[in-house]
Amino acid sequence: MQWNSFSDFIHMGGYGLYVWGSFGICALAMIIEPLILQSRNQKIRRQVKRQGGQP
Amino acid sequence: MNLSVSNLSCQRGERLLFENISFELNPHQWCHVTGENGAGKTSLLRLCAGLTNPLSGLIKWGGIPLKEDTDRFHQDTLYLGHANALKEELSPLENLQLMSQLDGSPATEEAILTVLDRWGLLGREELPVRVLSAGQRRRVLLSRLTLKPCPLWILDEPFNALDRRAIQTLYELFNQHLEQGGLLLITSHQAIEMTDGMSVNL
Amino acid sequence: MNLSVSNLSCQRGERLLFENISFELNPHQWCHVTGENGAGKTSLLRLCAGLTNPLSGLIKWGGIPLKEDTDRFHQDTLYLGHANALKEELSPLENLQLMSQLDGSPATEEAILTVLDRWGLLGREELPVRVLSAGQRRRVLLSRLTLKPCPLWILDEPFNALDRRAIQTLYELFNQHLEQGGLLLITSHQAIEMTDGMSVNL
Amino acid sequence: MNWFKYASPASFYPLAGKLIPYFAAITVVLLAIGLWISFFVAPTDFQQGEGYRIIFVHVPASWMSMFIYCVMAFWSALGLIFNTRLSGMMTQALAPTGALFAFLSLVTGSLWGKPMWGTWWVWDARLTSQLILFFLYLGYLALTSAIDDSRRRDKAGAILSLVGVVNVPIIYFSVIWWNTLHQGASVSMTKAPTMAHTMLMGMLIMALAFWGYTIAMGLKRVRCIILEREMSSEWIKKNAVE
Amino acid sequence: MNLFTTVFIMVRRDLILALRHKSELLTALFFFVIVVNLLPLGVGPDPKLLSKIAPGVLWIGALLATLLGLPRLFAHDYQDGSLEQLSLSPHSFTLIVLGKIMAHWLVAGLPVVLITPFLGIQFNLSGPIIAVMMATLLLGTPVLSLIGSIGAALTLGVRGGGVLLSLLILPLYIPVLIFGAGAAEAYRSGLDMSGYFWLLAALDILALFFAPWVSAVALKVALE
Amino acid sequence: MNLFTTVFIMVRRDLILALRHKSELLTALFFFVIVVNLLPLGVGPDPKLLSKIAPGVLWIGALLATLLGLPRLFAHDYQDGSLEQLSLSPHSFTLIVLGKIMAHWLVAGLPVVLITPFLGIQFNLSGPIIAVMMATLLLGTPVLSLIGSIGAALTLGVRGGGVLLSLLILPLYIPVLIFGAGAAEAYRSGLDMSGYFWLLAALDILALFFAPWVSAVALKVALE
Ligand code: HEM
Ligand SMILES: Nc1ncnc2c1ncn2[C@@H]1O[C@H](COP(=O)(O)OP(=O)(O)OP(=O)(O)O)[C@@H](O)[C@H]1O
Ligand SMILES: Nc1ncnc2c1ncn2[C@@H]1O[C@H](COP(=O)(O)OP(=O)(O)OP(=O)(O)O)[C@@H](O)[C@H]1O
Ligand SMILES: [Mg+2]
Ligand SMILES: [Mg+2]
Repeated sequence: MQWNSFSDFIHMGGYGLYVWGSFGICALAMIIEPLILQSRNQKIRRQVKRQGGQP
Repeated sequence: MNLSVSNLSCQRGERLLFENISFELNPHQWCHVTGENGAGKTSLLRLCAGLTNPLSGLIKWGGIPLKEDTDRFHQDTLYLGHANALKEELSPLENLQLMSQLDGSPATEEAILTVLDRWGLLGREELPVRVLSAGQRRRVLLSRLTLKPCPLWILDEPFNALDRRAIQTLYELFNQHLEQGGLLLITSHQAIEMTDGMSVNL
Repeated sequence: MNLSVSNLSCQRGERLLFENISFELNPHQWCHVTGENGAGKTSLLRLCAGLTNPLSGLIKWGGIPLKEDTDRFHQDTLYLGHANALKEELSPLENLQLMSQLDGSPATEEAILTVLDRWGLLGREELPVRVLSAGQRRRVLLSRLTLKPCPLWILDEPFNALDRRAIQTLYELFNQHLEQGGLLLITSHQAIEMTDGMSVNL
Repeated sequence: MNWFKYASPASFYPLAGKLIPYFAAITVVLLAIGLWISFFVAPTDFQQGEGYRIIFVHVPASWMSMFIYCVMAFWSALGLIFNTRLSGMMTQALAPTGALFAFLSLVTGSLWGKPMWGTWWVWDARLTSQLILFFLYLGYLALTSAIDDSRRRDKAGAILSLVGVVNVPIIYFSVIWWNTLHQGASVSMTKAPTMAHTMLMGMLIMALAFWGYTIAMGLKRVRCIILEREMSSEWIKKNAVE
Repeated sequence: MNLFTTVFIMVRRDLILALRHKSELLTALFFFVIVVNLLPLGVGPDPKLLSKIAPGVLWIGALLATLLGLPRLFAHDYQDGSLEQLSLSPHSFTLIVLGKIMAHWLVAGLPVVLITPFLGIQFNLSGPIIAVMMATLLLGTPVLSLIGSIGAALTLGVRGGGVLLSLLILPLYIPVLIFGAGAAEAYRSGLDMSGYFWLLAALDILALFFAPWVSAVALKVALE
Repeated sequence: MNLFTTVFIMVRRDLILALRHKSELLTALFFFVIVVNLLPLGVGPDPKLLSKIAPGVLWIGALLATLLGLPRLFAHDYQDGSLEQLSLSPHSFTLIVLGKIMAHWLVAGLPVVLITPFLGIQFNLSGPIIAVMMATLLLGTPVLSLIGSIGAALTLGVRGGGVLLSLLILPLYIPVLIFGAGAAEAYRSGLDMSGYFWLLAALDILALFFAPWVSAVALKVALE
């Protein structure tokens, strides 16, 4: 374990912005993509129900 | 308001298509322009719609030469030609919405749906025009007859590609329009099953 | 050689246009495909011309399924659709010259001029197609009927935009073609004034 | 086992539905382990300090972006040869995720480059070819989204991705030659000198996590596509939307 | 008819048409991006060289991206007969044309302005120069669309129109290019660059007043 | 049907169409000339700089000139129904497509090769480099037309086709650009450049065998 404190962890030896930026954007992408897919799925399901009568 | 055409001549390229055509069209009247293929019917209609300029002669709408009050004339006429003027990527509904706005008489969605229903296009109102059949496109175009209220209709072969039922619908519209004091200038190679028309032969 | 269609179904987008259509067309026979606008006539003709693939069913020409001997089938058929397939910038003469070469039966200039004469286009053979009238373009297209000798004609609304005289010429060609053992598959919203045809209603 | 049975959307749809939770679970577990290694096990690099930790997302994302393109080409070939409908849907289901990884590779790479090289971007061979790969993805996405007839979309997409995959190696090598000839770039990518064991481990685990993620997303998206396309067919009306 | 209504209806109509497939908006942009990115592949990766020629290249890219969409500006409407119908509409035809031009700029010009920072970074341009580039592009691209519309109208329905159009229009674009790239150059040399901005603004106003009207006249001729 | 007859008939047909208005042939050329000439206006008149970047810029110009004509390659025939008729012709469709591609190269690619010496002189390139440029362009431009035809076929009838086409095709053009511009650069640095020629020739052969066939398949899909 190389971190003495939490702020050390955030600071990342001066590279905080870049490291957290990278991990952050990856995390963001990997959260948003499933959400978009989920809403697409729900939309299409509603459509199927509407036109198919009973699900 | 009447349309009067006097001594009209038209030249395309080197060819003189017709000379000294004169006629007058009054409210409640319709006129059938006849002639062989290439006689100049389309050319005459485009002249009357103000799209091209004649070699000589004068066209007046309500007594005023066309070029002198184009705004009112455009308000008062509807010209439908050989081309459908539909956007292939838009649905019939969207096409008619945009067109009615540009025609200066925005129509509500219900109004348009009612018209589309009359033309048997309900259920197709959301499809892109690109996938419609030749006759269905023509029907979309003809829907404009109902959506733009105006006295003078100039129609170039409106029956093309239409089936029996659509032609019937069109006749109903014609009769209604004439009764209400409209004028109708039309070309068609098929006989027109209406009475009391005048005819101009090129 | 005969054209046999068995259990043909066609789907466009989400819509099933027709199901289990079967018919057989033999030499000297003609068949009128009828139906409302959007019934699927054009779609059926395109299937029979080998332009699209059916959802299910089989089309055979001379007993052989279309896809198995496309070369011979293309040699044996002429399909004329809604579109004119003319190059706007070329003259009727040039258009027909190029087309006859691509059809595999190059025609001489005289041969083409004779045909154009028959269609009343003499004097227009050097104009670019762009300036021709709607009916004249259609006439140029129909000239191919005489220039490509082949047994199966598939014609989608050939009467569109034609005047009386041109329609008469077309009937003459039809009769001649059928007498010589040809086959004719045709759609038209106008009644066809020939006897002994079969008809397929969609 | 009859593989062709699953080539039909109707039988693949429920199978995909069953598989998704497993892959999702695997992804979450591996991500947790991978992140733990990246931040708490892997030591500080003596040259790059803590900045190098970007490698744990950058490299897996780069790998995935290249790999997914190959998988897409594989499905495309399958689709063109056997004429199965599922193949086209699989290709289209994978493409957005592939594009996303290509994008992430570019962004994390630039975020790495700024502290290391002092610039967001250099015209290095690897960076350039990655950018081109991203363009290829965009081309695929643009083409498929512009065609709305599904049969045509499948075939056009398949042709494009195969043409692309033939070109990817050509592009890759041409870019390398281009870059070595000119010798213009002042910096070249510093290969991590001796890749420490733990670092490799962390990268591999993160890569596996991305794998799981890709499969889960692919399956999820393919289910959406199947539903959209077969909306009016009988089997969907009967049982798909419980 | 109200002035703004007409323009608004047309802008809306053309945007709807352009956005029918979202890819269309993005592709105009990506053409710009790709063309600009081709340059290093052609001339080599030397960063000094690249950052020197970057402003000029960005401007040429913007020129070409605008140009690429121009043939479509009126051609589709002409072919399917819509343009004829537009000319028969009771709305002023000049305003209709203006609406079409504005829609073209929104689809082809504006995205180019907005993406510039990213390309600037690729070419190692400094922040202030990027800002100057964006400002000049924002002022200059409307002129490109406006002048371009005249060319598009003149070549309508003429065979080979697309290429002929480039031939007519590119020479007219040269002043915009010179002022636009000149501003960035002036900034780099520490010279005063406000002159360039005024010139671009003057071109904007001039083009806004005349281009739609000239285009409308040319279109009426094409329709005869 | 005979292989050469088919190709010959198609090449002849498309050339007749292209030459109907002589301007069309000239404009493709002039687009190239103008784009290349815009560069000095954008990046400034420094002759050293210009002659350094000239080969790359000439190549990019050639790329764009080829690209400009591509949307028209099949689009006109598609719209007026001719393409449908061509696919129904008893001639081999792949050969018909090959004929169209060759005609495109004759109109768009060949003139670019032939005008290169004049542009080279403008940029102060030496005789031998100009010769190298011409040789690589002669080898490379057919590849551009061939690969481009695939893109043209795929985007046929698709909305926004023209720009979409650029997006699909420009990345695929990159190897040609690199080898082509690379050869001139190698010559200048005194390196061996035969490798580049072989690579271009290999691309030529590869594309000649596959591109017409792939395009024909894509066209059949588009026609369905
Ligand atoms: C936009 C910028 C960048 C892109 C597109 C990019 C792309 C890639 C790709 C595609 C790989 C995988 C290659 C392979 O495994 O063969 C990779 C690996 C790697 N990248 Fe980057 N990179 C970028 C920036 C950087 C920067 C700035 C650094 C470090 C200073 C870096 C360091 C590495 C390292 C160390 C590897 C692993 C090498 C290996 O596994 O052999 N990259 N990058
Ligand atoms: N993607 C699609 N989704 C739904 N319906 C479609 C789709 N594509 C085509 N159609 C429908 O298929 C039919 C095509 O018919 P086709 O062109 O064969 O008609 P037709 O009988 O020739 O009509 P006409 O007499 O008007 O020429 C139309 O009704 C059209 O609405
Ligand atoms: N530049 C030109 N040179 C010579 N003749 C021309 C030129 N432009 C047009 N024409 C002729 O003018 C006529 C145009 O006729 P128009 O389109 O008005 O005919 P139409 O009566 O509508 O025919 P259709 O019934 O076929 O629609 C055609 O005969 C055409 O050949
Ligand atoms: Mg007419
Ligand atoms: Mg039909």
